[in-house]
Amino acid sequence: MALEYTDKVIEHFRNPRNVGVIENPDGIGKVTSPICGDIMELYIKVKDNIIVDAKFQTFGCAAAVASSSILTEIIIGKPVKEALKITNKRIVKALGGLPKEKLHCSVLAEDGVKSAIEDYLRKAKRR
Amino acid sequence: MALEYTDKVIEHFRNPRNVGVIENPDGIGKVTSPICGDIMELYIKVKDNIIVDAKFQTFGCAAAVASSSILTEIIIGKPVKEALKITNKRIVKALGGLPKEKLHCSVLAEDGVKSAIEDYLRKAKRR
Amino acid sequence: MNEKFIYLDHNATTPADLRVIEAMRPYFNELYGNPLSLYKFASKSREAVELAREKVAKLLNAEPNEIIFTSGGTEANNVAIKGVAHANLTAVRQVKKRGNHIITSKIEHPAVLKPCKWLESQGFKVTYISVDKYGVIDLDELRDAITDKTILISIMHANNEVGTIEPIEEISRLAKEHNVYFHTDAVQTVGKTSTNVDELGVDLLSLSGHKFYGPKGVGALYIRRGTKLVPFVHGGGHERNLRAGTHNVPGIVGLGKACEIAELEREEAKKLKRLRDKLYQGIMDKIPEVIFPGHPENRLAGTLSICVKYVEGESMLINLDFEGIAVSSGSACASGSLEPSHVLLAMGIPREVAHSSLRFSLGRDNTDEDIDKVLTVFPNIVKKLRKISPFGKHR
Amino acid sequence: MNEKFIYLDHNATTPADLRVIEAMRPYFNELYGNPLSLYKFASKSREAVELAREKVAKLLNAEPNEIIFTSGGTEANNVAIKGVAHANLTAVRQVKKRGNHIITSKIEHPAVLKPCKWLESQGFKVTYISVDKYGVIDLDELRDAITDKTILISIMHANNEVGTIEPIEEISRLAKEHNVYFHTDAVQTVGKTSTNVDELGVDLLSLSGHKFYGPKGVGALYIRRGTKLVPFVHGGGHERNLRAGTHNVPGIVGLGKACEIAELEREEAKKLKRLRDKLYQGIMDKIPEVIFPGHPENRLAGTLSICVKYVEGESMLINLDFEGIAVSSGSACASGSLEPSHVLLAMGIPREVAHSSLRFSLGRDNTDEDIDKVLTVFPNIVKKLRKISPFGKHR
Ligand SMILES: Cc1ncc(COP(=O)(O)O)c(C=O)c1O
Ligand SMILES: Cc1ncc(COP(=O)(O)O)c(C=O)c1O
Ligand code: FES
Ligand code: FES
Repeated sequence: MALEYTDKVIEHFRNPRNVGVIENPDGIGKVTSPICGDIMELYIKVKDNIIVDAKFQTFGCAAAVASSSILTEIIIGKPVKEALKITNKRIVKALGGLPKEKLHCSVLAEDGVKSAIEDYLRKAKRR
Repeated sequence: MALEYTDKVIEHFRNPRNVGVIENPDGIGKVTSPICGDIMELYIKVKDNIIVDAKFQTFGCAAAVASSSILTEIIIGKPVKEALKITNKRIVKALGGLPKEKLHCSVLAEDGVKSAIEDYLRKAKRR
Repeated sequence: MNEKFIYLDHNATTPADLRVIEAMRPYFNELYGNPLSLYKFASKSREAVELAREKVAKLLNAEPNEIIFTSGGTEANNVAIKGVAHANLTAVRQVKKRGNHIITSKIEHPAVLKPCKWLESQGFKVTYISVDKYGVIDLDELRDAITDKTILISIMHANNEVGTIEPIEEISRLAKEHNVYFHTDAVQTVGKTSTNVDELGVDLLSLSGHKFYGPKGVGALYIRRGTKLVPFVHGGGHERNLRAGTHNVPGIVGLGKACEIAELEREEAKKLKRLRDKLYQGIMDKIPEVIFPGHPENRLAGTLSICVKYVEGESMLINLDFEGIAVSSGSACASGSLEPSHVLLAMGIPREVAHSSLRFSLGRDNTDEDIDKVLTVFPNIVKKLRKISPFGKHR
Repeated sequence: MNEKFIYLDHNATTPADLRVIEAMRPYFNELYGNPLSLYKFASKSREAVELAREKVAKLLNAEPNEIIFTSGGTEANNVAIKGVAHANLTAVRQVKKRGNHIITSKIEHPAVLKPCKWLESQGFKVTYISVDKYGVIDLDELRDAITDKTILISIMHANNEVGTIEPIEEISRLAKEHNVYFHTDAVQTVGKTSTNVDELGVDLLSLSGHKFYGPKGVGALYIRRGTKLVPFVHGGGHERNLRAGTHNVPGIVGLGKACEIAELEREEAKKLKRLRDKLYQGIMDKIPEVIFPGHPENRLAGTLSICVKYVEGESMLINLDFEGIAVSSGSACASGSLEPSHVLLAMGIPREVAHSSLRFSLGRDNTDEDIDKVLTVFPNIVKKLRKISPFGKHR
């Protein structure tokens, strides 16, 4: 079925925030959607348990890019613990909705932040 | 399927010749089409083995009426023996053709003349 | 044919309303996008299709997602009947009930009878219910026919030849009692009379655009939410995977418009009934030995079926044609067929009388003058033809 | 979107030619008769349908009575494939050969694959032949797949996604040797390249109006004289009993006109090829790491399929859309589907690369300026998207 994206999705897709790579990140999430095979990489920088920077690279559809972009906006400035609670529903809401067939793309972003924080926690433990 | 009648068919259908009944005929043919159940009645008057008059009544489609009408034109003035040889092909030809689905209607006319002549011959014998 | 052409065959097909044509126009070569394409240009086509779906739904008092578009009434019937039947063969979960028995009637359109016959050849069992002399389904026979194996009842809303309206509400009660799907071929009623799917109580309902001033080549099937059927035309994922093929966008838009217009013209049936009754009265008065098949009350407003004893139908049709009057003998689909109407025979009319049938079906464009003209020329035509008839002399 | 809109998705659908619309016009509400009705008014509709049939036949070098009209390419495929298959189940005399085995390819349109899948669920066996890296059918595999039970081979004439033209003549020789019917889905070639049924040697050929400037919602099936198949849409006796339903007269007339115009515009392919090659060259020159699926020579003139590594297809599509350029990623029917194109996968293209695909399909209305515009904006779009891509950094 053809898709209807909200203006917000399109806006974030066309002007994605925080694209790129962080050198020496505190956590990296690399996730693949089990549904479509698309890929997201999320880099985070953490200071005093607060996410102070986040950057992403996504190979995926417009919904995936927009989800990634808005996710970085949501998590920057948030305590790690809170960021861990972010669900794809939250992302969908922030985007003003996603077509049914595209809900999994927001799950990719949820998985991305979880994976990045887990990586951060693992590394933090080791230190 | 819808039907295409020749002008000749239509002309004979709209202005059928020799419609009616002959009082005290020399032969009567009453036939029913085995295909569609329609009915033709043909009356003939014979003098010196020549058909001098013929009249018909037909309950049937336009093709049947036109076949009946042209048949009477063909047989009037013909020797009985010759009239007996008239086939539906001859009638179809005289009408300039008939749609495939309507060939049986000309057979009704052929059957009509055969039946009328047989009736005449039967009666003639008895006399 | 210099005089006004009088079209009295609206049950065969209708002209598209000018508003319908106007609504379709942009979708041929301006907004021509494929509704399923992803770019913005195509979403205009998609929106047009969805708006049309809403309009169809509104006329039926259904939800838009209960409507799928087809290429006409025939295909809608095929989708419904074969779709329910095959859902029983295929691994479809939650099929209402499994079985191989279908019930329909003896007076259905070929677009229902032929799919049923085909299913018989594929191992399904089909019962064909009788009708009374008015063409009304025998409800007792129907009740008795329902078995544990019955999965579908398909009974038409109104008959195309004689106009009789069937007791759909009663049938739907029976269907519900026995947990059987109920489909109605409403091709002759949609846009002409009320077809509220909840009042009718049907699970599936077929309609066709060209029968009510919409375009030819487009129709729709109402599928009550939850009704399980498998696709008939297989291909891309159009129409909820139930009917594949690139959308006929102009046609669909035209169908939607026709539905919208039908709601505006609800009063029209009154006019049709008045004209039809005038025609009926005139024929009664002027032509002896005519019978009028069809229910005297529960009947489509514009339909008048007659049998003119001793005269064959086609003969009358052709003579009327020469007067510029278009009518049909039986149904258009059966034209050229040699068999007398299966509908009239099922109503107990003798073969030779059934051969004498003619159908007048009135529409939006007909006037009092049209009826007057028919009443002037038709009695003479009958008189002339009866002279040719071998039965004629017996009167 | 103030600038000129650039439509480069002609394989999805085309605008109806103005001459087509003009030809259709009278049949909506002037000559609206049902072609099967008996009065003179209706014979004008009938003649229009038959004239259209002649035009379709002419384009294919077939006889008019070898053409039946359908509601589109999808239905034509369903009629052909299920019609031949079911002729083997039903009591049809003189079926060429009895059996339950069908051969098709891995790159067919869903309108062929889905009917085949459905037949599998009904007990038929289907073999899906592989293609090489250009998308060309493996003739050896096809030869080996034919058994005593094979009743039908269905291989498309040209693929809608990559444009590769299949070796139809060779396949038809194989089919003839083994006394098997051969159907080709020519929806993407009719009106664009030669589709002479005798040169192709096919028994059945599907086409669809809206792919070559005809109307949506109408198509046709060529059925070589003597080919035995049973009806698919059951109902009245329209179209030689093979396809029931009131004729879509305006649509059929439009299809006929589109065929006539296609013959006039035979030179057009040259223009399309030139523009397509220009686009190809420009992308080659300006964008690194692009691959071009499809046969380099034997390909539809207007089709250019590309995979832009590291960038997902829909992303490019939406960005091009914002520049007023309409293209597709894969096929319209599959849009929104999450699976990468089955065609590209069958050609051996890795999943992630297949996810990077875009299809440009050119048509009559495209100009050099259109291509220039694409070549101006597209490289920047790719650059921008590659920045977002996690694969991008690896270069
Ligand atoms: C009752 C009924 N059902 C079905 C149909 C078939 O509709 P269509 O010709 O649009 O396929 C018709 C008319 O032909 C009809 O009158
Ligand atoms: C190769 C091919 N076959 C069949 C079809 C289906 O045609 P239609 O959408 O007209 O039913 C299409 C286009 O959608 C196609 O490209
Ligand atoms: S479809 Fe893969 S991320 Fe959206
Ligand atoms: S159809 Fe019966 S005589 Fe022509």
